Amino acid sequence: MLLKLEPNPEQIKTEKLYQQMGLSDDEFAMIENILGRTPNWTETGLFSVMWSEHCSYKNSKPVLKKFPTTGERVLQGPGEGAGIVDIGDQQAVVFKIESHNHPSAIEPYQGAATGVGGIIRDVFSMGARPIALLNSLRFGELESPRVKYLFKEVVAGIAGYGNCIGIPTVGGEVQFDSSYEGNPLVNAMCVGLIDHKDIKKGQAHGVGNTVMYVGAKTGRDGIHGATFASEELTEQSDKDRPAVQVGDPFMEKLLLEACLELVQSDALVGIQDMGAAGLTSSSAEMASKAGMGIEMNLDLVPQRETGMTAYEMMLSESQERMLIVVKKGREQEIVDLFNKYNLEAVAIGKVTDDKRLRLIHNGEIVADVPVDALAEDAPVYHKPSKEPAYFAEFQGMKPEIPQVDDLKDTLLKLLSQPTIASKEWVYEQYDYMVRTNTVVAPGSDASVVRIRGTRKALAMTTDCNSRYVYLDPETGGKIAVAEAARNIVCSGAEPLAITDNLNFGNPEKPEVFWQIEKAADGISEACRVLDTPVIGGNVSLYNETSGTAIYPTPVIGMVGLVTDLDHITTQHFKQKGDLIYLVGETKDEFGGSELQKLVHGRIFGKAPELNIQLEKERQSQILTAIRAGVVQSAHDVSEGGLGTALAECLFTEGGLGAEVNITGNPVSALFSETQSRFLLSVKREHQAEFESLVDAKLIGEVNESGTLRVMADNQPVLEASVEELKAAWKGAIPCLLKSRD
Amino acid sequence: MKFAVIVFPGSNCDIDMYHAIKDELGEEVEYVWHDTESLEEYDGILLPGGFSYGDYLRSGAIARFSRVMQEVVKAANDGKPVLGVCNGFQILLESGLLPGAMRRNESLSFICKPVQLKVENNQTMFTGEYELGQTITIPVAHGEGNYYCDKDTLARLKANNQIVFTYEQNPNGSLENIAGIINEKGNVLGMMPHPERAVDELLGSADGLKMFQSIVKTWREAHVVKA
Amino acid sequence: MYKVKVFVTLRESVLDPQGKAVTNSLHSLNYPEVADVRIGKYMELTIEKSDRDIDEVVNEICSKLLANPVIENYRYEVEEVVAQ
Amino acid sequence: MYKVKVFVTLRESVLDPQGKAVTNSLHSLNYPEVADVRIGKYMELTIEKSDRDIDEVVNEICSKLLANPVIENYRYEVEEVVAQ
Ligand SMILES: Nc1ncnc2c1ncn2[C@@H]1O[C@H](COP(=O)(O)OP(=O)(O)O)[C@@H](O)[C@H]1O
Ligand SMILES: [Mg+2]
Repeated sequence: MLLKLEPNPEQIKTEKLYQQMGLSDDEFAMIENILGRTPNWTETGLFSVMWSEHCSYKNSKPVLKKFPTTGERVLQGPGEGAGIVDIGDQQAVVFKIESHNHPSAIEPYQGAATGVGGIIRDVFSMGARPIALLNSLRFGELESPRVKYLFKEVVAGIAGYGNCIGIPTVGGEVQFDSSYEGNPLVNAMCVGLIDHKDIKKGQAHGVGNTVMYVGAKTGRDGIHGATFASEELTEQSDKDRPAVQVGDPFMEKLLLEACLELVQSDALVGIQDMGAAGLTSSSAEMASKAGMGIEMNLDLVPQRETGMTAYEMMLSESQERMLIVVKKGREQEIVDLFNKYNLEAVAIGKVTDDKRLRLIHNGEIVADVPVDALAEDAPVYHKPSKEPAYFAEFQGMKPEIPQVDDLKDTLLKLLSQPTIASKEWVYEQYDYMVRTNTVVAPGSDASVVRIRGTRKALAMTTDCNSRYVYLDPETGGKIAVAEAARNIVCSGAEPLAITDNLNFGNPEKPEVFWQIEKAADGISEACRVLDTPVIGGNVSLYNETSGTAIYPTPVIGMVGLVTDLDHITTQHFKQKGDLIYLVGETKDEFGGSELQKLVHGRIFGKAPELNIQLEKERQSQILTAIRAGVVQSAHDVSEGGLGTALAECLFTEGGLGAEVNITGNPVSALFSETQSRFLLSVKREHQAEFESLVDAKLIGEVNESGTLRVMADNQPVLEASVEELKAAWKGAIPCLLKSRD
Repeated sequence: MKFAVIVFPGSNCDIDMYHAIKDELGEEVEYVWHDTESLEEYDGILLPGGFSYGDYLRSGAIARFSRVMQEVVKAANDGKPVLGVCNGFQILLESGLLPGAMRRNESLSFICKPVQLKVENNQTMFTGEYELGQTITIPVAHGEGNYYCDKDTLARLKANNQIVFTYEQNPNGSLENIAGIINEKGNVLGMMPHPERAVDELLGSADGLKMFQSIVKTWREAHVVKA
Repeated sequence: MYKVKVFVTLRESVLDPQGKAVTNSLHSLNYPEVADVRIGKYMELTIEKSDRDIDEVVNEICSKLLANPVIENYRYEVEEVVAQ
Repeated sequence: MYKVKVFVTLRESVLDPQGKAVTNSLHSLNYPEVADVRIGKYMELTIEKSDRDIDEVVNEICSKLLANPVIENYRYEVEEVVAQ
């Protein structure tokens, strides 16, 4: 068969072909220096993917260093497939978030689906049983046919993968803003459960141990820019063009069950998923982390297509594959185990002690490079950072209260903003109940999944208001963490830790890098004070459309522990006669608010302030009250202010209504987005005990009027039937999707 | 009474079915792999939901050829209760144990939510504990639950009182709001909604428990007489 | 070796939700001339020569697995190809 | 009036999980001679005559809606029919 023509080292160097793979002149010189010679095509490919931002964090490392990553409960921080936190009884929770923004912009269904598949593998590669999925999505305004298409397909892709594999998708968030028009964000988070004894690492220990390939065959999927570059050189035909990765959730379900069985075997030494940069990153990282080398014979790699080159095999991002290291001599057991699930397991190499990654193809050594150089020694860049002009301008603005003529009409409009509106259209497409542990389904603050056989449960959420982050990255970063924690606490759980997904624009722009740094500062401070270390995360940069960056969007995924099922609390009012309390005073804060956007069509000014110490005090008071059994419902006040929060508490069965009193400017009272506020309801008989535990202001009472009535100075200022509020809130997204393009 | 939960590659509600029987109903239950060659030792056969073989081609199309399906047919012929839920129902249709076929939901989207069902026939071994015409809350979670059959089949289903559950509000476009049907002999029931997800108030509803209790009651009565 | 093309279509009497949805969106994309769309499956099979008759094999495969006779019809085309 | 048949197939190097599952199933049903199955879509469109060129219309429809050019190819056949 005809071998494909690959450029030789000389050509790569003189024609600077490495640039098309994303390596700079300096980086290429470093590689030559490391190797003591010019790399060949395959080797250049290995370095290009391992030194990419995605794998090496070369631009973001200095920022990630800021994060607090340790804590009493942290069993595994950043550095493995996913982080792990102790939850007592020899059990632990494993979780991580990951982005698939760019693949989803190109092919939204498959991009989103494979994003879900990838994050699930990260979790079960630790030995954990995945128990829940969440996601955080951003799209342009829900107006153009393209945005509607992206939105529909992304949701369908997430549903398609998660439903088929049988892991409930229990929560997430979706926001719409024109800054995401051409560059949607698709972040997926997976939460798993593990017994301490089953924790596995991606490490290739033990000279002579066998490296095995398990799962789907390798094809030419997802070999990106690099292959496009080689196209002109080799005149590959259309059918060899790099292909979009297509997910096979059925295959992954089998792989998941087989790997969880494998974890119980003492023949297993190490396991890692083949995610980005597939075979290259999994082998180099496993060897490097263990201080070892790996030698692989690529002829043995299961291949889906004919005539694949070493370069293609090493860079392929075919899905549903894992690399494992097993004790020498025990290979057959592993093959049998995988065969039981109709899966392939093939020995393709061995662990060596020379700390090199050596690849053999067609009887020849096609690559021989130090593993640490690939996995550890990527250059680290301290990008220049510069405060953008807009920031000083926004900071200098006087607070203003947007002009509102009709409070009721404004509330109805706010409830039908797609960012606030009901996300039922989305989550009804997700099987959020499979495995019958979902106690709080999507639609309340955090979702709650019980742990069978115990009284414990896990609360989980993803959050980020990127408008605040844009106006003020440091404050916005803090708010993102605080808001996630509010959601966790309102559901009756104690926040444990976070995973973060840093979605930003091009870091080469000093103004964007400044946003990254400041947001990281804010996140770090909030995590320190709230005692929620960062146990892992993901960075996605270069999110831009025609030169304009998205709003900086550091998505926070947080997990909390419910120590007793009786503590589980939802946001909805429960019964007539319960007292309604507001925690926290309200200021005139409209910078980045929904009302500002609604009235002005854009956002400006200062982000709301956040006192993180105060936040912590309030959260712990509320959690104490919930655990004491004196809270009927708890909801944080966020986008759209108190008015929106009240309406959301009423969107439940039973014809409930409420009457509340407000003071001060009604527009601020109802729609300001001042932070650290909570809306609680309490049974009358618990009034005294509740008031002794929480600094809160009694503002009204739940009734059965089916109406929300807001009073100021004994005069009704807003009166609306819950039915009409609910119709606006529920109907908004389906209506926008149906409206003629 | 001893139940078998059949596990196909890609089943994913097997565990829910198992726990419903073991923890909530309190009966004996085992997982049975798709290549099993005998179901002799089981008194009731449960085909759970999920995505057998990824639901590729058509849901249930590949699973119906599993080795164990020959045994399921045998169990059905022997008069044992056979319950197929969601993907289990689709497999029963593909295998011909129940008439009709499934199309994609009218919305073309997967739909997951609690729905209200009307009990149309409480004279079966699966529904004896319900009142006739009772409304019960049971979740659905499917992408292909849009039931279809031809006119003659529909007439027969009606004539024999084989339509056991209907939707109060049709979520998927199903013919005549059909949510669950039974075979002529009365021992093979297929339904799209998931009774095994409705066995615990903590998760929203326990209305599905009566279905399993009905099966056990009928079985006990038969066996007390025999014994 | 044979290349077999199989066409699986919904029976006339069966309502096609997908086809209906596509027709509607074509209308809203301003193609009023599209009166109807029916969506089926198109499969390409590569079958090695064996001692079984190719038509027999294809008919069996189609009626057993590839099409569901309750709602679908099938037809196919066989082309013999010479392996290179 | 035209009857248009549209064939949508996955591009060659794109993974076809369905085809793979069907191939495996046919092997276990004892059809070892089936070497490969690729599954695509087959659509039958009824299109009224309009002043737009039929090929133009069909190509637009296919590339906009019926096929996803990132992972799929399409081809079609047009047949003119005389309405009865
Ligand atoms: N924003 C972040 N915050 C903290 N840790 C991070 C962040 N981004 C990445 N990490 C950590 O760096 C490690 C490598 O990340 P990544 O390359 O995304 O993992 P994978 O190889 O599973 O794709 C992971 O342990 C991850 O948790
Ligand atoms: Mg990964």
